[in-house]
Amino acid sequence: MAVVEKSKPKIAVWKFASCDGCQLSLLNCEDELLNLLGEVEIGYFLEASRATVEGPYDLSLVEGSITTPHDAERIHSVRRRSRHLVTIGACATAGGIQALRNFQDVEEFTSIVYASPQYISTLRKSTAIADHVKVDLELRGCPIDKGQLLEVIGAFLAGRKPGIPSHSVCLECKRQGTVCVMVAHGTPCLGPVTQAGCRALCPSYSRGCFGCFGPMESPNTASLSDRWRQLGEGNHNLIRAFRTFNAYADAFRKESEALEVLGTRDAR
Amino acid sequence: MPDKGEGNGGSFTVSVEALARVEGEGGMWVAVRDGRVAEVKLNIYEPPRFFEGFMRGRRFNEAPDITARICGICPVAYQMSSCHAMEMACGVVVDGPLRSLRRLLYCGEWIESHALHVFMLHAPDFLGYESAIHMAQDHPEVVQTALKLKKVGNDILALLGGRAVHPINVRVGGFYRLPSKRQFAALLEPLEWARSACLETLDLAAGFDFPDFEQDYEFVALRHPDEYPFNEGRLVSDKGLDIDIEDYDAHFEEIHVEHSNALHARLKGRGNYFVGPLARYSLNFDRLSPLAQEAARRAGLEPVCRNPFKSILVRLVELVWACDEALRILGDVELPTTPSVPVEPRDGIGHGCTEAPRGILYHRYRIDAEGSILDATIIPPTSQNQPTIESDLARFVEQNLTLSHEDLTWQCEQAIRNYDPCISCATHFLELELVDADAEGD
Amino acid sequence: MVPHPFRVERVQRETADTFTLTLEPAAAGIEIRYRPGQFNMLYLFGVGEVPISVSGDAASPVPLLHTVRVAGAVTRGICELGRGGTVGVRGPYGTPWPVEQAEGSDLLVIAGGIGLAPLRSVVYHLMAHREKYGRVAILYGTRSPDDLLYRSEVEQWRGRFDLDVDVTVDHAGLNWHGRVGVVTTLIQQAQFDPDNTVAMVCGPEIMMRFCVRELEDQGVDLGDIHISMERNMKCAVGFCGHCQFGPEFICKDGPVFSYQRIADLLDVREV
Amino acid sequence: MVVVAEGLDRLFEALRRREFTVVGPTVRDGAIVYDELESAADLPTGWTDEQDGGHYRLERRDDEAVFGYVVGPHSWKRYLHPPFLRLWRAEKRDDGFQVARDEAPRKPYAFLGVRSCELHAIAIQDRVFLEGEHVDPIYRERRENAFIVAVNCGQAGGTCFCVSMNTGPKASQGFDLALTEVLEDGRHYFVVESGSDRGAELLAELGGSEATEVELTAAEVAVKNAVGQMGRSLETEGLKELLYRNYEHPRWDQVAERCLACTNCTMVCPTCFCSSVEDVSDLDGEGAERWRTWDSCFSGEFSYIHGGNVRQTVKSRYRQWMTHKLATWYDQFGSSGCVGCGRCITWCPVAIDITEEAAAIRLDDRPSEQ
Ligand SMILES: Cc1cc2nc3c(=O)[nH]c(=O)nc-3n(C[C@H](O)[C@H](O)[C@H](O)COP(=O)(O)OP(=O)(O)OC[C@H]3O[C@@H](n4cnc5c(N)ncnc54)[C@H](O)[C@@H]3O)c2cc1C
Ligand code: SF4
Ligand code: SF4
Ligand code: SF4
Repeated sequence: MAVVEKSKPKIAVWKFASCDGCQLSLLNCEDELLNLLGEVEIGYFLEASRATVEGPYDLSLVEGSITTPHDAERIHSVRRRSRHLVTIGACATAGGIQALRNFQDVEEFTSIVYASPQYISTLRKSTAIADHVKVDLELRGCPIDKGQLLEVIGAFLAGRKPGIPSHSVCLECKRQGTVCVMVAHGTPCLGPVTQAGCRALCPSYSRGCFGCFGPMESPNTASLSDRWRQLGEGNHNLIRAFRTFNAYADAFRKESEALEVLGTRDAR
Repeated sequence: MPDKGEGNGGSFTVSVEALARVEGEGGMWVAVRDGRVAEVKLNIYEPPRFFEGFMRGRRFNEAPDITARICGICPVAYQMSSCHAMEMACGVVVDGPLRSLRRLLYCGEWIESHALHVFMLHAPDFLGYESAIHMAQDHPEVVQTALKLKKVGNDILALLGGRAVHPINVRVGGFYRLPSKRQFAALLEPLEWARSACLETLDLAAGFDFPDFEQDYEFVALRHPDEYPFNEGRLVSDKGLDIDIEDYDAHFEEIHVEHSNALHARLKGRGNYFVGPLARYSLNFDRLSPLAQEAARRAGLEPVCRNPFKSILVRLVELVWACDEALRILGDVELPTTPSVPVEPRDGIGHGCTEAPRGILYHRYRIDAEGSILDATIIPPTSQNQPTIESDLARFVEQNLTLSHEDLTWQCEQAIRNYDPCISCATHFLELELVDADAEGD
Repeated sequence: MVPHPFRVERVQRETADTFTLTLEPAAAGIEIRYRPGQFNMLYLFGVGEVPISVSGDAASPVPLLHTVRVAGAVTRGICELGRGGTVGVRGPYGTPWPVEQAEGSDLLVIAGGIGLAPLRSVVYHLMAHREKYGRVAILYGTRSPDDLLYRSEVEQWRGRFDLDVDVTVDHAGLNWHGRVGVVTTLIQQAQFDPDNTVAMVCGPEIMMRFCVRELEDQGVDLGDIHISMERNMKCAVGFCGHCQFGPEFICKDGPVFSYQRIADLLDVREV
Repeated sequence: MVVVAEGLDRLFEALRRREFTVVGPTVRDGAIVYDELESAADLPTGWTDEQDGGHYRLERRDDEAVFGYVVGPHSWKRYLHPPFLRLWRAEKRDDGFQVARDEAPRKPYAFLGVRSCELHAIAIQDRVFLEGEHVDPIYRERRENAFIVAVNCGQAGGTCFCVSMNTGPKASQGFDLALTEVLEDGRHYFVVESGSDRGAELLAELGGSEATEVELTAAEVAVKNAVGQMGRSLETEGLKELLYRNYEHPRWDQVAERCLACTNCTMVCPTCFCSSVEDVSDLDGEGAERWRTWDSCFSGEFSYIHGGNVRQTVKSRYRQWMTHKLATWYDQFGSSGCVGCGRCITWCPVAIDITEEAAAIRLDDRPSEQ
């Protein structure tokens, strides 16, 4: 058999509206970064390099949400140049915290526009990448977990299916032996409806999960809302809980809208 | 040489569409006409994210988590400024060991952020590489040190904050849970290594070629009676400013310019000013630990440094100091008995100003008795430096018209990177123009 | 429970997405003796492990034959290995087809699509012991002519006077001159004595359900109908729990079950 | 034998001398959990727990009872069938790959404070991992070497129903030592019984005295009290058949409206044994590992086969779980899969109660049409 020098897969990292934290997670893989650079070629990663290599790219990691007409165009060109496209983080998979604007009444928002001249053009809504182009895999989290990022890249290199589970935070929480903050402390927690991936971080710091990995595969948000109410949380607290970093993820959005319909009676 | 004017009389532009090795998205554009710089734009097209807008109506204790998302590079700075502001609004002071642990957390962020910038974003400019990735081929050991150093910072963040990016363990009033003594002790050895690695690197970096570029900036930073500033102090400058942070508004203003999605900040009636490591260092040299002072001198730095290209040295001095400070805190911290102090909301206004790695980060909130945020103002360091960056560019280009276009472009980029600008931070503000709904979608 | 490395000696393309691999143990002393209908766990280095039935002749366990259809990452990787590649193998697992109990009876071997793979061992067995069985019919259906497995081999079987071989496709192409229709129609035409027949059925669950209904209509006892089930499987030895089907573990109580044993469960959705 | 409270220190010493890693109850994060212990001082002396559906609170007792609580969120399966386990690592070779098992020798465990229901749970997992055609070597190694110090329950919790399941509150077998704690008339002592030769040998080192009639009676009374305090009960008569004929009962839809499919009940259950394997690879492709992790029938991926999940609805997942515990388990392993410890009730965030669900179906028995 002829030995063919396999060329290294080209990786690109793209940024849309975001905080840079998810792409920083790649640079935060301190122990693995040099190994990784031995296996892949960084084709485009502006945060790290001024050199760029022409596409097409084998794997594009896309951070950030679409908020401007220009970006709505740009994402198509990124898609065209990418064999595989993986979105990284809550902004790219659900519109991010900036999707809170999506709930604002347009009139209301325009009314707080300053008197100074406007030079910004922005879309009414902050939307997920998948609302614009086909996405091969969504990596959740605000920010993503670097272990999961490495798993995705490693699986891509090995040609396997990445082990990115879609079950709840609870499963990870219990595997680790963390004491349930909701049952044992009465602390409201979104863990049961939130997708795992963070190693159940917040409960391990005695804090309720606030849902930064977005909804799990079969989120029963209504049942959890009932439970929070029993713990003394008013509807408006619940609405805020579902409206943070994944406010526009389907299940969370629907729950917050349903709660809004219920009214914002406060049990506090 | 291509499209470059012949000598002084030429007209040309230097532009970079997308700046690399900075956080966020921006470009630059310098127009030279007849040998004079006619126009400079630091074009920040990073889309705005309207944080101040949707902070309204949120609860006061959500501010640390939400504002952290303005920036993935310096989330702790946002968490600290917002916590301090909220605590001031609620009339609570977090003191003693909890305060020390906050400083420790901040050390972690400084170490991580400075290590990233010094080694991976800035050093390649001095050594002539496109990136740390390219540099790694010839100098793997430098990149290894960089990564190891970054990791020391991130380990502090991960232990005390839960994770490096957007820590989850910071709350108004303190922390959610405290690590154990044993876990803290595990940080000692790596920090000692980090401190000596920074010292060595400083000696090395002192030998870099620095353009001759001393500028007469107005430096603005916090100043504390006995500490190198992190969380607290008065706002001072070398041109006579000396105010309480509550008076920020009376002295500073933000304006909106056409070419940028970020606001520009100015000192009222005086204009541009400079925040960040150079300012902090030059205004607080006497507050550095003896080891850091000594290291600065050895690297040939005076107690005041006005050459922004030397900010790489100043960052290294701050790295030495941050390791020193972290070790000091770990050496004598008594674990607090509770991870936080209770904070009850009340009707009020709070200000917070802390030293992010890139300079002062100011937050102001008005909250009601229920703890709802009525309004929020957040002024990050990069907005404050933007006018200064532009004036640096103008002067730098004027001084270097003889360089090849390619070199000039690269050095202009470097002049911007001197500031370690964080563009994501700079574009968070309130104004919003909605384009026609029909233009939405694809 | 650790996979043994086996070398790929040959890859035979069966259809566009299905391949038969011939595997030899990489080290001496490893031999996997199995019975028709059992399966192995095939491991692709660094990618994953999947259950695959043995499709060879149980009487000569070396080399080992597996027919694999590309479904996802692991099966694709295995099919792409090529000659000289390595797969990990552990097994055999599961229950076999009841070829011994069926001696003396008529035999219906009914396969749909890839379902012929685990039944090919049965065909080998009964060809070797043809005298022990009554009438034997092999009924095979696929979606299209392109999906037929082991084409030339099936032709050979067809050529034997002691086997009734009947093939049908759901959708015929231009070059297809055989039967068109679902496999159940073949049952109606097959020759067998309902009171003394053992049926072995393998294919998609829905196809098996229809076949069973037809066989029942023809008077075959439910206890004489055997089917092979598929469920998610991680360990293949009853530890991981994934393959539970009511009280049954598909990996150790199955995959081959007498229909009677699981009939009730098959009627319930999402067991 | 009767051993005074200080005898616990000697118990630790004796176990330490035999090179055991002692695992037992301790207070952490507002609950009594199992962890490696240094000394008797780590035990939850003076603490108790208050339990109900979806509710657990650690409370101070007004005495110094060491084992005056019920069971917490942890169970011994954490040690016998750990939540994360590397099964092996393989390295690429020219001629394929080579697999190496992890065979690091480890110190055996001594489990201190094992309740009767938990002994039954361990026996149930023994049937899964040791008594079938295949034996799990990892479980066997941990299990066979473990030294078990049982504790008889002197009080029952709000979600306990071991009496219904015939699994407690008194330990009858499967232990090396069994203690009954007595606090009475200003005295604090343990009545200790040995259940094995090595137990008897160790007991001799604890410096106890022969138990008097009075002491034995006091211990008996303590356990009897627990019998009367069961917070829950479950009618087991014909339960298996009941569930088998009610696969299509509307109650499953009702419980699915509340169930979060969060997996907590399966994680805390001392008999639930399901696991997944994860194959991981090094970035450079030279090495690969297989890990085994706890998994749950409540997750969608659990039942994935090409083309979709077999159990799409939460209804089918809850039904799978409960039917497994209370019905199919009998056919698989010859006993109930539930020991009545009540953990799944306490730790269900929305307080779904297996006893209540079973009772509801019994009350409205609706055999599905065949
Ligand atoms: C007893 C038995 C015998 C089988 N015999 C054969 C055979 O002879 N030839 C053949 O081509 N296929 C056979 N299959 C099906 C084969 O196991 C699946 O196609 C394969 O697992 C798909 O894996 P994948 O990673 O390529 O695909 P993906 O769809 O990416 O699957 C991901 C994972 O899901 C699980 N999974 C998916 N589909 C199945 C399935 N049908 N059964 C069990 N687990 C699944 C596996 O764990 C797999 O790794 C058999 C299945 C069973 C249970
Ligand atoms: S526990 Fe929840 S909020 Fe906390 S890090 Fe994990 S997913 Fe995010
Ligand atoms: S099913 Fe519930 S009560 Fe029964 S053993 Fe499991 S956790 Fe305990
Ligand atoms: S029964 Fe309770 S603990 Fe179990 S999955 Fe449903 S909600 Fe979670």
